[in-house]
Amino acid sequence: MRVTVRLFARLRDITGASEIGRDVAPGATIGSIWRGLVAEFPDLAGYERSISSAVNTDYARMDHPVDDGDEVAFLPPVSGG
Amino acid sequence: MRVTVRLFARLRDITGASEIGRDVAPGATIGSIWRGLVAEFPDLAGYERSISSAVNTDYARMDHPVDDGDEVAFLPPVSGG
Amino acid sequence: MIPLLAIGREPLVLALLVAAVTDRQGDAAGADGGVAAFLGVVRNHNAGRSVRYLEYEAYEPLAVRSFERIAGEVAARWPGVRLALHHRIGRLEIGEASVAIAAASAHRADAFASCRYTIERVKQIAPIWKREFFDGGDVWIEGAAADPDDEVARAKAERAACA
Amino acid sequence: MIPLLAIGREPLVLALLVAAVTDRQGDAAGADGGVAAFLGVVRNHNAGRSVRYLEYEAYEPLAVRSFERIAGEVAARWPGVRLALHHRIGRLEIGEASVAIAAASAHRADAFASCRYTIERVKQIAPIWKREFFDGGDVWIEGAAADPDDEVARAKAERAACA
Repeated sequence: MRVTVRLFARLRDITGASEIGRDVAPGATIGSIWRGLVAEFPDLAGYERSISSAVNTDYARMDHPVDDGDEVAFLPPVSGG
Repeated sequence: MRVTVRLFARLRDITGASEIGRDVAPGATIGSIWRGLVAEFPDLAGYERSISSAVNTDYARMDHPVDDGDEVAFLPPVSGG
Repeated sequence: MIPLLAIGREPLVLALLVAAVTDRQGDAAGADGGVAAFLGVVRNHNAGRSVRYLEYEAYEPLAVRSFERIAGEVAARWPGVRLALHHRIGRLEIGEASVAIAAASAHRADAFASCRYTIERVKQIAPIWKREFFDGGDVWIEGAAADPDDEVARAKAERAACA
Repeated sequence: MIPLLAIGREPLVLALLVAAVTDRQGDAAGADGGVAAFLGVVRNHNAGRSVRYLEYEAYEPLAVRSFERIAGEVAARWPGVRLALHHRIGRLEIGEASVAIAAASAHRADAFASCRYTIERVKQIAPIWKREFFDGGDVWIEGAAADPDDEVARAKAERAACA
Protein backbone atom coordinates (compact mmCIF):
# COMPACT_ATOMS: atom_id res chain seq x y z
CA MET A 1 0.00 0.00 0.00
CA ARG A 2 1.17 3.50 -0.69
CA VAL A 3 0.30 6.56 1.40
CA THR A 4 1.14 10.22 1.18
CA VAL A 5 2.60 11.83 4.30
CA ARG A 6 2.08 15.58 4.80
CA LEU A 7 4.36 17.51 7.14
CA PHE A 8 3.92 21.06 8.39
CA ALA A 9 5.84 23.90 9.98
CA ARG A 10 8.94 22.70 11.85
CA LEU A 11 8.29 19.06 10.94
CA ARG A 12 8.74 20.07 7.34
CA ASP A 13 11.96 21.88 8.18
CA ILE A 14 13.30 18.79 9.97
CA THR A 15 12.43 16.38 7.17
CA GLY A 16 13.10 18.80 4.35
CA ALA A 17 9.85 17.82 2.64
CA SER A 18 6.23 18.89 2.89
CA GLU A 19 5.02 15.69 1.24
CA ILE A 20 6.58 12.21 1.27
CA GLY A 21 5.34 9.03 -0.43
CA ARG A 22 5.63 5.89 1.71
CA ASP A 23 5.10 2.21 0.99
CA VAL A 24 3.54 0.57 4.05
CA ALA A 25 2.64 -3.00 4.95
CA PRO A 26 -0.94 -4.15 5.55
CA GLY A 27 -1.93 -3.41 9.14
CA ALA A 28 0.04 -0.16 9.19
CA THR A 29 -1.25 2.60 11.46
CA ILE A 30 -0.57 6.31 11.72
CA GLY A 31 1.66 5.41 14.65
CA SER A 32 3.77 2.91 12.71
CA ILE A 33 4.30 5.48 9.97
CA TRP A 34 5.32 8.04 12.57
CA ARG A 35 7.82 5.66 14.15
CA GLY A 36 9.30 5.00 10.73
CA LEU A 37 9.76 8.74 10.22
CA VAL A 38 11.35 9.17 13.63
CA ALA A 39 13.84 6.38 12.81
CA GLU A 40 14.77 8.25 9.65
CA PHE A 41 14.73 11.77 11.17
CA PRO A 42 15.76 11.50 14.84
CA ASP A 43 15.01 15.21 15.43
CA LEU A 44 11.32 14.31 15.19
CA ALA A 45 11.57 12.33 18.43
CA GLY A 46 11.07 15.47 20.50
CA TYR A 47 7.51 15.67 19.16
CA GLU A 48 6.57 12.24 20.56
CA ARG A 49 4.17 13.70 23.12
CA SER A 50 2.90 16.80 21.33
CA ILE A 51 2.24 15.54 17.80
CA SER A 52 -1.26 15.48 16.33
CA SER A 53 -2.22 13.44 13.31
CA ALA A 54 -4.86 13.29 10.63
CA VAL A 55 -5.99 10.93 7.91
CA ASN A 56 -7.67 12.29 4.78
CA THR A 57 -8.05 15.73 6.36
CA ASP A 58 -9.72 14.57 9.54
CA TYR A 59 -8.05 14.37 12.92
CA ALA A 60 -7.28 10.73 13.79
CA ARG A 61 -5.48 8.93 16.62
CA MET A 62 -2.14 7.18 16.31
CA ASP A 63 -3.77 3.73 16.40
CA HIS A 64 -5.91 4.55 13.35
CA PRO A 65 -5.24 2.06 10.50
CA VAL A 66 -4.28 3.45 7.11
CA ASP A 67 -5.48 2.32 3.68
CA ASP A 68 -3.92 2.45 0.28
CA GLY A 69 -4.02 5.99 -1.09
CA ASP A 70 -4.58 7.67 2.28
CA GLU A 71 -3.19 11.11 3.04
CA VAL A 72 -1.62 11.02 6.48
CA ALA A 73 -0.62 14.31 8.13
CA PHE A 74 1.55 15.07 11.15
CA LEU A 75 0.94 18.35 12.95
CA PRO A 76 3.24 20.01 15.47
CA PRO A 77 1.55 22.07 18.20
CA VAL A 78 -0.58 24.70 16.52
CA SER A 79 -0.18 28.49 16.79
CA GLY A 80 -2.97 30.08 14.78
CA GLY A 81 -4.97 33.08 15.86
CA MET B 1 -31.87 83.69 40.45
CA ARG B 2 -32.89 82.15 37.17
CA VAL B 3 -32.04 78.64 36.02
CA THR B 4 -32.78 76.63 32.92
CA VAL B 5 -34.35 73.22 33.43
CA ARG B 6 -33.77 70.55 30.77
CA LEU B 7 -36.13 67.60 30.51
CA PHE B 8 -35.67 64.44 28.47
CA ALA B 9 -37.61 61.53 27.05
CA ARG B 10 -40.82 60.83 28.94
CA LEU B 11 -40.24 63.73 31.34
CA ARG B 12 -40.45 66.01 28.33
CA ASP B 13 -43.66 64.34 27.21
CA ILE B 14 -45.19 64.84 30.67
CA THR B 15 -44.23 68.49 30.96
CA GLY B 16 -44.64 69.30 27.29
CA ALA B 17 -41.33 71.16 27.25
CA SER B 18 -37.69 70.20 26.75
CA GLU B 19 -36.50 73.41 28.38
CA ILE B 20 -38.14 75.51 31.07
CA GLY B 21 -36.92 78.77 32.67
CA ARG B 22 -37.40 78.91 36.43
CA ASP B 23 -36.95 81.69 38.97
CA VAL B 24 -35.60 80.20 42.19
CA ALA B 25 -34.88 81.61 45.63
CA PRO B 26 -31.35 81.74 47.11
CA GLY B 27 -30.57 78.40 48.76
CA ALA B 28 -32.45 76.47 46.09
CA THR B 29 -31.21 72.96 45.32
CA ILE B 30 -31.80 70.53 42.49
CA GLY B 31 -34.23 68.81 44.84
CA SER B 32 -36.27 71.92 45.53
CA ILE B 33 -36.58 72.58 41.79
CA TRP B 34 -37.68 68.99 41.26
CA ARG B 35 -40.33 69.24 43.95
CA GLY B 36 -41.62 72.41 42.33
CA LEU B 37 -41.96 70.58 39.03
CA VAL B 38 -43.74 67.64 40.66
CA ALA B 39 -46.22 70.05 42.21
CA GLU B 40 -46.92 71.47 38.78
CA PHE B 41 -46.87 68.14 36.90
CA PRO B 42 -48.12 65.40 39.25
CA ASP B 43 -47.31 62.66 36.70
CA LEU B 44 -43.63 63.28 37.48
CA ALA B 45 -44.15 61.92 41.00
CA GLY B 46 -43.67 58.34 39.78
CA TYR B 47 -40.03 59.19 39.02
CA GLU B 48 -39.27 60.11 42.64
CA ARG B 49 -36.97 57.14 43.18
CA SER B 50 -35.53 56.65 39.70
CA ILE B 51 -34.68 60.20 38.62
CA SER B 52 -31.11 61.31 37.99
CA SER B 53 -30.04 64.91 37.85
CA ALA B 54 -27.25 67.06 36.52
CA VAL B 55 -26.03 70.64 36.84
CA ASN B 56 -24.15 72.25 33.99
CA THR B 57 -23.76 68.90 32.19
CA ASP B 58 -22.31 67.03 35.14
CA TYR B 59 -24.19 64.51 37.23
CA ALA B 60 -25.11 66.03 40.62
CA ARG B 61 -27.13 64.90 43.63
CA MET B 62 -30.51 66.30 44.65
CA ASP B 63 -28.98 68.27 47.54
CA HIS B 64 -26.64 70.12 45.20
CA PRO B 65 -27.20 73.93 45.41
CA VAL B 66 -27.91 75.83 42.23
CA ASP B 67 -26.55 79.20 41.14
CA ASP B 68 -27.91 81.88 38.90
CA GLY B 69 -27.62 80.83 35.27
CA ASP B 70 -27.20 77.12 35.96
CA GLU B 71 -28.53 74.49 33.60
CA VAL B 72 -30.31 71.85 35.65
CA ALA B 73 -31.29 68.56 33.95
CA PHE B 74 -33.61 65.75 35.04
CA LEU B 75 -33.03 62.35 33.55
CA PRO B 76 -35.43 59.40 33.60
CA PRO B 77 -33.86 55.93 33.70
CA VAL B 78 -31.56 55.61 30.71
CA SER B 79 -31.87 53.13 27.85
CA GLY B 80 -28.92 53.68 25.55
CA GLY B 81 -26.88 50.95 23.90
CA MET C 1 -8.91 60.69 12.21
CA ILE C 2 -12.32 60.29 13.84
CA PRO C 3 -12.76 61.04 17.55
CA LEU C 4 -12.50 58.10 19.96
CA LEU C 5 -15.69 59.13 21.79
CA ALA C 6 -18.65 60.53 19.90
CA ILE C 7 -22.40 60.92 19.57
CA GLY C 8 -24.01 61.73 16.26
CA ARG C 9 -26.77 61.15 13.76
CA GLU C 10 -24.72 59.50 11.01
CA PRO C 11 -24.61 55.73 10.52
CA LEU C 12 -21.87 54.08 12.57
CA VAL C 13 -18.88 52.57 10.75
CA LEU C 14 -17.16 49.98 12.93
CA ALA C 15 -14.08 49.88 10.69
CA LEU C 16 -13.37 53.53 11.50
CA LEU C 17 -13.41 52.78 15.24
CA VAL C 18 -11.12 49.78 14.75
CA ALA C 19 -8.75 51.95 12.73
CA ALA C 20 -8.87 54.66 15.39
CA VAL C 21 -7.86 52.32 18.23
CA THR C 22 -5.13 50.51 16.32
CA ASP C 23 -3.48 53.55 14.77
CA ARG C 24 -1.13 54.26 17.65
CA GLN C 25 1.94 56.42 17.63
CA GLY C 26 5.34 56.19 19.32
CA ASP C 27 6.08 53.37 21.73
CA ALA C 28 2.55 52.00 21.44
CA ALA C 29 2.73 51.55 17.65
CA GLY C 30 2.53 47.86 16.77
CA ALA C 31 1.93 46.79 20.36
CA ASP C 32 -1.66 45.66 19.84
CA GLY C 33 -2.34 41.95 19.66
CA GLY C 34 -6.09 42.03 19.51
CA VAL C 35 -9.13 44.20 18.97
CA ALA C 36 -12.50 43.32 20.45
CA ALA C 37 -15.50 45.13 19.07
CA PHE C 38 -19.22 45.36 19.64
CA LEU C 39 -22.17 46.62 17.64
CA GLY C 40 -25.56 47.11 19.24
CA VAL C 41 -28.19 46.49 16.57
CA VAL C 42 -31.87 47.46 16.47
CA ARG C 43 -33.90 44.30 16.93
CA ASN C 44 -37.33 43.61 15.45
CA HIS C 45 -38.76 42.27 18.69
CA ASN C 46 -38.75 43.52 22.26
CA ALA C 47 -40.86 42.42 25.23
CA GLY C 48 -43.24 40.60 22.92
CA ARG C 49 -43.79 43.62 20.69
CA SER C 50 -43.07 43.85 16.96
CA VAL C 51 -40.72 46.80 16.71
CA ARG C 52 -40.99 49.04 13.63
CA TYR C 53 -38.13 51.40 14.42
CA LEU C 54 -36.47 53.26 17.30
CA GLU C 55 -35.74 56.89 18.00
CA TYR C 56 -32.76 57.65 20.21
CA GLU C 57 -32.17 60.91 21.98
CA ALA C 58 -29.32 62.00 24.24
CA TYR C 59 -28.38 64.78 26.59
CA GLU C 60 -25.38 65.16 24.35
CA PRO C 61 -22.81 67.09 26.42
CA LEU C 62 -23.41 64.90 29.48
CA ALA C 63 -23.39 61.79 27.30
CA VAL C 64 -19.95 62.68 25.96
CA ARG C 65 -18.78 63.29 29.52
CA SER C 66 -20.18 59.91 30.50
CA PHE C 67 -18.21 58.33 27.68
CA GLU C 68 -15.08 60.08 28.97
CA ARG C 69 -15.80 58.74 32.42
CA ILE C 70 -16.20 55.21 31.08
CA ALA C 71 -12.96 55.57 29.11
CA GLY C 72 -11.26 56.68 32.33
CA GLU C 73 -12.60 53.67 34.21
CA VAL C 74 -11.33 51.41 31.42
CA ALA C 75 -7.90 53.08 31.47
CA ALA C 76 -7.66 52.55 35.23
CA ARG C 77 -8.86 48.93 35.16
CA TRP C 78 -7.12 47.84 31.94
CA PRO C 79 -4.01 49.98 31.42
CA GLY C 80 -2.85 49.92 27.82
CA VAL C 81 -6.30 49.40 26.33
CA ARG C 82 -7.29 51.96 23.73
CA LEU C 83 -11.03 52.47 23.49
CA ALA C 84 -13.41 53.95 20.93
CA LEU C 85 -17.11 54.41 21.65
CA HIS C 86 -19.69 55.95 19.33
CA HIS C 87 -23.44 56.15 19.86
CA ARG C 88 -25.96 57.08 17.23
CA ILE C 89 -29.11 59.12 17.87
CA GLY C 90 -32.16 59.90 15.77
CA ARG C 91 -34.35 57.42 13.95
CA LEU C 92 -32.84 53.96 13.52
CA GLU C 93 -34.33 51.17 11.44
CA ILE C 94 -34.27 47.45 12.24
CA GLY C 95 -30.76 46.08 11.70
CA GLU C 96 -29.01 49.42 12.05
CA ALA C 97 -26.31 49.90 14.68
CA SER C 98 -27.06 52.16 17.63
CA VAL C 99 -23.70 51.82 19.37
CA ALA C 100 -20.22 50.78 18.24
CA ILE C 101 -17.26 49.97 20.49
CA ALA C 102 -13.69 48.93 19.71
CA ALA C 103 -11.00 48.09 22.26
CA ALA C 104 -7.40 47.35 21.28
CA SER C 105 -4.91 45.74 23.61
CA ALA C 106 -1.70 43.76 23.63
CA HIS C 107 -3.73 40.84 25.01
CA ARG C 108 -7.13 39.64 23.90
CA ALA C 109 -8.46 39.06 27.43
CA ASP C 110 -8.18 42.79 28.18
CA ALA C 111 -9.68 43.72 24.82
CA PHE C 112 -12.74 41.52 25.38
CA ALA C 113 -13.24 42.50 29.01
CA SER C 114 -12.94 46.25 28.44
CA CYS C 115 -15.24 46.11 25.41
CA ARG C 116 -17.93 44.24 27.35
CA TYR C 117 -17.49 46.48 30.38
CA THR C 118 -17.97 49.52 28.17
CA ILE C 119 -21.35 48.47 26.76
CA GLU C 120 -22.55 47.57 30.26
CA ARG C 121 -21.54 51.00 31.56
CA VAL C 122 -23.13 52.78 28.60
CA LYS C 123 -26.41 51.08 29.48
CA GLN C 124 -25.97 52.06 33.13
CA ILE C 125 -24.92 55.69 33.01
CA ALA C 126 -25.07 57.28 29.54
CA PRO C 127 -27.94 59.82 29.37
CA ILE C 128 -29.44 58.30 26.23
CA TRP C 129 -33.01 57.13 25.73
CA LYS C 130 -34.76 55.09 23.10
CA ARG C 131 -38.36 55.41 22.10
CA GLU C 132 -39.73 52.25 20.60
CA PHE C 133 -42.28 52.49 17.80
CA PHE C 134 -44.03 49.16 17.60
CA ASP C 135 -47.12 47.77 15.88
CA GLY C 136 -49.89 49.59 17.72
CA GLY C 137 -48.11 52.40 19.52
CA ASP C 138 -44.87 53.71 20.96
CA VAL C 139 -43.19 53.71 24.35
CA TRP C 140 -40.14 55.23 25.98
CA ILE C 141 -37.83 52.47 27.18
CA GLU C 142 -36.56 53.10 30.69
CA GLY C 143 -33.72 50.95 31.98
CA ALA C 144 -31.25 51.90 34.66
CA ALA C 145 -31.48 54.82 37.07
CA ALA C 146 -28.22 56.51 36.08
CA ASP C 147 -25.74 56.97 38.92
CA PRO C 148 -22.06 56.99 37.96
CA ASP C 149 -21.05 56.70 41.62
CA ASP C 150 -23.07 53.53 42.23
CA GLU C 151 -20.32 51.02 42.99
CA VAL C 152 -22.77 48.12 43.05
CA ALA C 153 -23.68 48.84 39.42
CA ARG C 154 -20.02 49.20 38.49
CA ALA C 155 -19.17 45.88 40.12
CA LYS C 156 -22.03 44.30 38.16
CA ALA C 157 -20.53 45.63 34.92
CA GLU C 158 -17.15 44.18 35.90
CA ARG C 159 -18.74 40.81 36.57
CA ALA C 160 -20.49 40.86 33.18
CA ALA C 161 -17.08 41.60 31.66
CA CYS C 162 -15.72 38.50 33.37
CA ALA C 163 -13.00 40.78 34.76
CA MET D 1 -21.93 36.99 -0.04
CA ILE D 2 -18.62 35.87 1.49
CA PRO D 3 -18.39 32.45 3.14
CA LEU D 4 -18.87 32.34 6.91
CA LEU D 5 -15.76 30.17 7.39
CA ALA D 6 -12.66 30.74 5.31
CA ILE D 7 -8.89 30.65 5.04
CA GLY D 8 -7.06 32.75 2.48
CA ARG D 9 -4.17 35.02 1.61
CA GLU D 10 -6.11 38.25 1.15
CA PRO D 11 -6.31 40.93 3.86
CA LEU D 12 -9.21 40.37 6.23
CA VAL D 13 -12.12 42.83 6.16
CA LEU D 14 -14.05 42.71 9.43
CA ALA D 15 -16.99 44.64 7.99
CA LEU D 16 -17.63 41.80 5.53
CA LEU D 17 -17.85 39.30 8.37
CA VAL D 18 -20.19 41.56 10.32
CA ALA D 19 -22.37 41.93 7.23
CA ALA D 20 -22.33 38.16 6.69
CA VAL D 21 -23.57 37.35 10.19
CA THR D 22 -26.24 40.05 10.31
CA ASP D 23 -27.71 39.49 6.86
CA ARG D 24 -30.22 36.86 7.88
CA GLN D 25 -33.22 35.66 5.95
CA GLY D 26 -36.72 34.56 6.94
CA ASP D 27 -37.67 34.36 10.60
CA ALA D 28 -34.19 35.31 11.74
CA ALA D 29 -34.14 38.61 9.81
CA GLY D 30 -33.99 41.52 12.24
CA ALA D 31 -33.64 39.29 15.30
CA ASP D 32 -30.06 40.29 16.09
CA GLY D 33 -29.49 42.66 18.98
CA GLY D 34 -25.72 42.62 19.06
CA VAL D 35 -22.60 41.63 17.18
CA ALA D 36 -19.35 40.88 18.99
CA ALA D 37 -16.21 40.80 16.89
CA PHE D 38 -12.52 40.09 17.28
CA LEU D 39 -9.44 40.82 15.25
CA GLY D 40 -6.13 39.17 16.03
CA VAL D 41 -3.36 41.59 15.09
CA VAL D 42 0.35 40.97 14.46
CA ARG D 43 2.25 42.47 17.38
CA ASN D 44 5.74 43.94 17.25
CA HIS D 45 6.92 42.14 20.37
CA ASN D 46 6.74 38.53 21.49
CA ALA D 47 8.62 36.77 24.28
CA GLY D 48 11.11 39.63 24.49
CA ARG D 49 11.87 39.58 20.77
CA SER D 50 11.38 42.42 18.31
CA VAL D 51 9.14 40.93 15.66
CA ARG D 52 9.64 42.02 12.04
CA TYR D 53 6.82 40.04 10.45
CA LEU D 54 5.05 36.67 10.60
CA GLU D 55 4.40 33.94 8.09
CA TYR D 56 1.30 31.81 8.65
CA GLU D 57 0.72 28.44 7.08
CA ALA D 58 -2.22 26.07 7.40
CA TYR D 59 -3.23 22.57 6.52
CA GLU D 60 -6.08 24.19 4.69
CA PRO D 61 -8.71 21.47 4.27
CA LEU D 62 -8.34 20.33 7.88
CA ALA D 63 -8.36 23.94 9.05
CA VAL D 64 -11.67 24.57 7.32
CA ARG D 65 -13.04 21.40 8.91
CA SER D 66 -11.80 22.62 12.28
CA PHE D 67 -13.65 25.89 11.74
CA GLU D 68 -16.78 23.89 10.91
CA ARG D 69 -16.30 21.92 14.10
CA ILE D 70 -15.93 25.11 16.14
CA ALA D 71 -19.04 26.57 14.46
CA GLY D 72 -20.90 23.39 15.41
CA GLU D 73 -19.76 23.68 19.02
CA VAL D 74 -20.94 27.30 19.07
CA ALA D 75 -24.31 26.35 17.56
CA ALA D 76 -24.79 23.67 20.23
CA ARG D 77 -23.71 25.89 23.13
CA TRP D 78 -25.27 29.17 21.98
CA PRO D 79 -28.29 28.39 19.78
CA GLY D 80 -29.22 31.33 17.58
CA VAL D 81 -25.70 32.73 17.32
CA ARG D 82 -24.48 33.21 13.76
CA LEU D 83 -20.72 32.98 13.44
CA ALA D 84 -18.14 34.05 10.85
CA LEU D 85 -14.47 33.09 11.15
CA HIS D 86 -11.73 33.93 8.69
CA HIS D 87 -8.00 33.26 9.08
CA ARG D 88 -5.32 34.72 6.89
CA ILE D 89 -2.15 32.88 5.84
CA GLY D 90 1.04 34.00 4.14
CA ARG D 91 3.27 36.89 5.15
CA LEU D 92 1.68 39.37 7.57
CA GLU D 93 3.19 42.67 8.62
CA ILE D 94 2.98 44.27 12.07
CA GLY D 95 -0.52 45.65 12.62
CA GLU D 96 -2.19 43.39 10.07
CA ALA D 97 -5.03 41.10 11.11
CA SER D 98 -4.39 37.35 11.13
CA VAL D 99 -7.85 36.28 12.25
CA ALA D 100 -11.29 37.90 12.18
CA ILE D 101 -14.39 36.69 14.00
CA ALA D 102 -17.94 38.05 14.13
CA ALA D 103 -20.80 36.60 16.18
CA ALA D 104 -24.35 37.94 15.96
CA SER D 105 -27.04 37.14 18.50
CA ALA D 106 -30.30 38.41 19.88
CA HIS D 107 -28.47 39.03 23.17
CA ARG D 108 -25.03 40.52 23.68
CA ALA D 109 -23.93 38.02 26.33
CA ASP D 110 -24.15 35.18 23.80
CA ALA D 111 -22.42 37.25 21.12
CA PHE D 112 -19.46 38.05 23.39
CA ALA D 113 -19.15 34.54 24.83
CA SER D 114 -19.30 32.75 21.50
CA CYS D 115 -16.83 35.17 19.92
CA ARG D 116 -14.32 34.67 22.73
CA TYR D 117 -14.86 30.91 22.75
CA THR D 118 -14.16 30.82 19.02
CA ILE D 119 -10.75 32.48 19.21
CA GLU D 120 -9.77 30.21 22.11
CA ARG D 121 -10.76 27.12 20.11
CA VAL D 122 -8.94 28.36 16.99
CA LYS D 123 -5.78 28.59 19.06
CA GLN D 124 -6.39 25.10 20.46
CA ILE D 125 -7.33 23.02 17.44
CA ALA D 126 -6.93 24.82 14.09
CA PRO D 127 -3.97 23.35 12.14
CA ILE D 128 -2.35 26.72 11.55
CA TRP D 129 1.22 27.72 12.40
CA LYS D 130 3.05 31.00 12.55
CA ARG D 131 6.73 31.49 11.90
CA GLU D 132 8.08 34.55 13.59
CA PHE D 133 10.79 36.58 11.87
CA PHE D 134 12.46 38.70 14.52
CA ASP D 135 15.60 40.80 14.77
CA GLY D 136 18.29 38.15 14.61
CA GLY D 137 16.49 35.08 13.34
CA ASP D 138 13.23 33.23 12.97
CA VAL D 139 11.35 30.59 14.91
CA TRP D 140 8.25 28.45 14.49
CA ILE D 141 5.79 29.23 17.26
CA GLU D 142 4.34 26.09 18.81
CA GLY D 143 1.38 26.44 21.12
CA ALA D 144 -1.21 23.82 21.85
CA ALA D 145 -1.04 20.12 20.97
CA ALA D 146 -4.19 19.99 18.84
CA ASP D 147 -6.82 17.52 20.02
CA PRO D 148 -10.44 18.39 19.21
CA ASP D 149 -11.68 15.68 21.58
CA ASP D 150 -9.79 17.05 24.59
CA GLU D 151 -12.66 18.04 26.87
CA VAL D 152 -10.30 19.68 29.36
CA ALA D 153 -9.17 22.11 26.68
CA ARG D 154 -12.75 22.74 25.60
CA ALA D 155 -13.79 23.48 29.18
CA LYS D 156 -10.87 25.91 29.43
CA ALA D 157 -12.14 27.73 26.33
CA GLU D 158 -15.61 27.93 27.87
CA ARG D 159 -14.15 29.38 31.06
CA ALA D 160 -12.21 31.99 29.08
CA ALA D 161 -15.50 32.86 27.38
CA CYS D 162 -17.06 33.40 30.80
CA ALA D 163 -19.76 31.02 29.66
